[in-house]
Amino acid sequence: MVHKFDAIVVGAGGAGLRCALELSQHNYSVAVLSKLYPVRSHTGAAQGGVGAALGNEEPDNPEWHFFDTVKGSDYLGDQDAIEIMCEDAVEAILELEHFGLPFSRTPEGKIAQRPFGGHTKNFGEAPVKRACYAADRTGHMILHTLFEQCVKNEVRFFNEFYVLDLIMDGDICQGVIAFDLATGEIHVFQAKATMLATGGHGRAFSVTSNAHTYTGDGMAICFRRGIPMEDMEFVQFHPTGMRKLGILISEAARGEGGILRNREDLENIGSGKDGFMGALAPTVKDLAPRDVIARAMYNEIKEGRGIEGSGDTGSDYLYLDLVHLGAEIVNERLPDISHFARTYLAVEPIKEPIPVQPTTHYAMGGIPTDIEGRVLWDAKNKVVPGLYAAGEVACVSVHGANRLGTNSLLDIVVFGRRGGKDMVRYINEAEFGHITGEPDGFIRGEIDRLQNGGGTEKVVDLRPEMQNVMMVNSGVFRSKESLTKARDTILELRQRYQKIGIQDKNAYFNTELVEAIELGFLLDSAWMIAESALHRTESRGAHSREDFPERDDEKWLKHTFIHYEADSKVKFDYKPVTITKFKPKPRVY
Amino acid sequence: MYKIKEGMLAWILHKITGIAIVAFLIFHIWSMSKMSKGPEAFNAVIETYKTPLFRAGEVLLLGGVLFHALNGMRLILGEFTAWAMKQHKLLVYLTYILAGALFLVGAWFMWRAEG
Amino acid sequence: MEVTVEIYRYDPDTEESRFDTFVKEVDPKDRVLDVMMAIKDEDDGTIAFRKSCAHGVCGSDAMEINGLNRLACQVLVQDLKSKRIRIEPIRGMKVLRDLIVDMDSFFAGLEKVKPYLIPAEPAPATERLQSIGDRAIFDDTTKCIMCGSCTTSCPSFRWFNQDFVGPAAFVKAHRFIFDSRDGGNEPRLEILDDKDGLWRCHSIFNCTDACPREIHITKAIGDLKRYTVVHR
Amino acid sequence: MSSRGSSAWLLQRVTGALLFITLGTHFYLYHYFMGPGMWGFDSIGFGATDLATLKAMMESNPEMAKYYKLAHLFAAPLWKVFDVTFISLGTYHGFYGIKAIIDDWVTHDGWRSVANWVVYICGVVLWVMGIVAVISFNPELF
Repeated sequence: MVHKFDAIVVGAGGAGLRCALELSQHNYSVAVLSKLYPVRSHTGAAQGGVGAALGNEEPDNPEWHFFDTVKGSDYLGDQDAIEIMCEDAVEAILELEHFGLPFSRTPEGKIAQRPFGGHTKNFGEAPVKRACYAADRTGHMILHTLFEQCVKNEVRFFNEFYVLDLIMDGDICQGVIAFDLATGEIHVFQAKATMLATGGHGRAFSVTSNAHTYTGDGMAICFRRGIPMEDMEFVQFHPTGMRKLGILISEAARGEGGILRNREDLENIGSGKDGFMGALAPTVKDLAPRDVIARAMYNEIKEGRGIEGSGDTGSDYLYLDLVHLGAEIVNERLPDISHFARTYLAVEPIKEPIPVQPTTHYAMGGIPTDIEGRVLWDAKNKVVPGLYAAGEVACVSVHGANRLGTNSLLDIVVFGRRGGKDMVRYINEAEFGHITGEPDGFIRGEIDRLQNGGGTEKVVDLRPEMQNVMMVNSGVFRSKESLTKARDTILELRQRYQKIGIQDKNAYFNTELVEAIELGFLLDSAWMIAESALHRTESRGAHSREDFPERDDEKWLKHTFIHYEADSKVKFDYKPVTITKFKPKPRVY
Repeated sequence: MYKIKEGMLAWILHKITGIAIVAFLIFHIWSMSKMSKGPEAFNAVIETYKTPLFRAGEVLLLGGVLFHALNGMRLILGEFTAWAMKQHKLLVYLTYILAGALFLVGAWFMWRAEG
Repeated sequence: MEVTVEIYRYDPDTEESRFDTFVKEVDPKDRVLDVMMAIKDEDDGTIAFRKSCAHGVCGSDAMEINGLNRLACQVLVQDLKSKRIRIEPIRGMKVLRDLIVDMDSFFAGLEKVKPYLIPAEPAPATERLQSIGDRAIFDDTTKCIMCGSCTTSCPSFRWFNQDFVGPAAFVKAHRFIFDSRDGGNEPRLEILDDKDGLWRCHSIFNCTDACPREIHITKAIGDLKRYTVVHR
Repeated sequence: MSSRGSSAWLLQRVTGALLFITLGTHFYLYHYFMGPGMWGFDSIGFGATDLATLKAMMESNPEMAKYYKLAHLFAAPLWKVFDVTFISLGTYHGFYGIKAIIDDWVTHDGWRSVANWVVYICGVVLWVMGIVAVISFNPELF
């Protein structure tokens, strides 16, 4: 089946819906394709808040936000993009409020704000209340509010349509190929402009806060089509995942005063006294950026100060202590995470500390775009006409080497909106192209191979192997040795993937087939992560090389672009970091 | 089969007792209109009211009416106060207990009264 | 511990349904979703069900577990207090395959109540002000994740009539009607006061019990009933 | 207030609450008073006659004792008003309840309206029967 729309949005999370909303305000036909129902998107799992220097609770300033984000990014973020994001932030948040988002309120009735990791006043002086929140369901409320507005504007949704490929006419994107999960049919969607907002690749790792559906689809689709990926080595590990499960305990828990405790600190539980972060980051303590805390936690565990004292970073853990906050704050401002702790760990956070360990959380890298969301062919800013990307799948780059908490939700609303605006401009000028040949031929072949190729390898064997090798060897700490092992294992798994076979032959809701396709995308993402991490011989932000522990601005103050060359072969090129106001400095908190 | 929890069982009983009461209401008004036609008609109807089967039915009806009335009050309370909504399980059990207790007293009284 | 898992199967090609039984060794702290994934991985890859976030915030995996609507990712095996786990699709909506039901009709139903802010006044230059108290009135109903557990647990919907607007849509309506910033109640009350609207709620509390977000849905519906009586 | 569903819902609650009181009174009168009890409402002059006359009549003709009691109540204007109210509340609440059940069970629009009309007509007929019985009862025994 062939469909024709002026614009197509792939993915119905915050970035996709914000973009669709922008497009729907004009007289163009828009379709949103998602492999889920929109409200199932992972934006809904974001908890703590969305950053904007509204200054509702105390004086704040977009320039301070700009500085914090640059510093948080370990100076790898492009400062022109960051400045735009921090300045657009105020308007974007007020707009969300106007759309009906039920923010928590200050006593004066304004949008309430809370402190968050890495956000400070006056260029690093002390923590500042910048995260606008709706209890600990900020992402949920953003997702639902945007969906509601799309419903109001009668946006056309194709739910459970899994986009598997781009339609390229030479250098120009002409739309996408999608697989209808309900019927197993392949659909061709022709469009003048296509927005990819498909999210990250957290499921390439074994412990993750990400949804099962977070499988790096958009990145792999582009990579296979010759579009490079930017800064793939930077994967954020969130300090406080629930032990073993990886389910996120929002940074808001520490924003409200939660403290991390090790084994030597057990008698201080409930006292509100500083924990080990007090000594490591004297100004911001437990509100240091995520990379800093995740590394500190790994070190605590490695040195035997984990709660079990085993030194094993895989199974040992630390405590997040909320006891001193009291029942009122825990129940009213952190209701969801308290509920998680009770349900999954049988821990009552008002009385006991919560066992936590770092969990794979966010992809800083992704499809390279400019500040209008246009996808780039190379490090020299050559645009892919008709193709846009926003949100976690994209790399603008505003997060650089490490994303600050609350900036992901900000990223999706700011750049979803900007992308939408530029798409409107582009649609106005562009004509529909010609689709020649069989644009869906490749995908039909792939699906046929998976379903009827008689392969003997199983998804269930390959997937955990990939996830474990990535977690152990391409996790919080990395080295040449570990990354080589990760890369080689992934390449081997990619070979085995060619021989995969599935049991389910049914056309309707063939979830086994979907999982096999997702695994293929994940393997590509994992490959790019391992190769890029191996390539970058320095430590910066979330990328910590034990063999290169220092940041190396001389050699590495630049973005890496990884290109697909051939099976098991990639090549790199580099793009300089845009530096406007803040010259790189050592990063201390 | 969906599990029948407190509120649902109370709802089913409310409907059954409601139907039973309406059935009796129809009979009752019909017989009453006959009774009012004079002493002979009255005594003829009274005879049927005195049969053991009818009297057993009447006692059962008392149970139905008590439950329906008290459960109805619970529902009204629930629809008008947040407190009753939050305590609905407790109130369902209270309804059973109160209806049961009143039924025992009333049934004894009725049986004795018209013996 | 060893559990016996019975999973509902429906084949859209043959239109036949059955239960498949699996005996699995599980950890009591496993989520039912974990058990189902293990069965899919190890025993039968053809079982179809939806899943995404796996911690109760996306609403993909609502199903009937041992006779009650639950999210499979939110129920631990030990919570069931039973060695027999029976898993069925949520009822009242068309089953498309195995545990997957048609959610399109569910979402279309929600749209009836105009589930979006209809501003009472044009937007000011800054945010609209709303007191902490006004915000608290509808806090509970903002938690809805549209999983469908409530509506499909309600006898008025699943037994009788799928035209019934249903608890999920009432929750959405409540979230906007009691939002001090909203001014679009006329069209919503039209639907709520319809023959298939509020009045077919009989305070059965199945929805409240089924809600994975612990929204007090029956109370919200009570609020709407009183509001509708006063404002119509 | 329109007559869609909201007023009917409210009326069902109001009649329900009033029935709680009127049915209690009815039970007391027609089961306690008609049975062994003599003392209560009549002693403050709500019956058709005074208690002494009633007692004398009952003793003179034991066969007719119950009928006299009934007449004592039924013929009194106050209890006529009460019974008319009670019958109206009861038939409305009861038959509206049946209609609510039909609205749940009968999904076909045509059948639903047929069933509702049957219920409506039955309700009105029964209500008229009851009212006529109460109003027309005038035996002049006393």
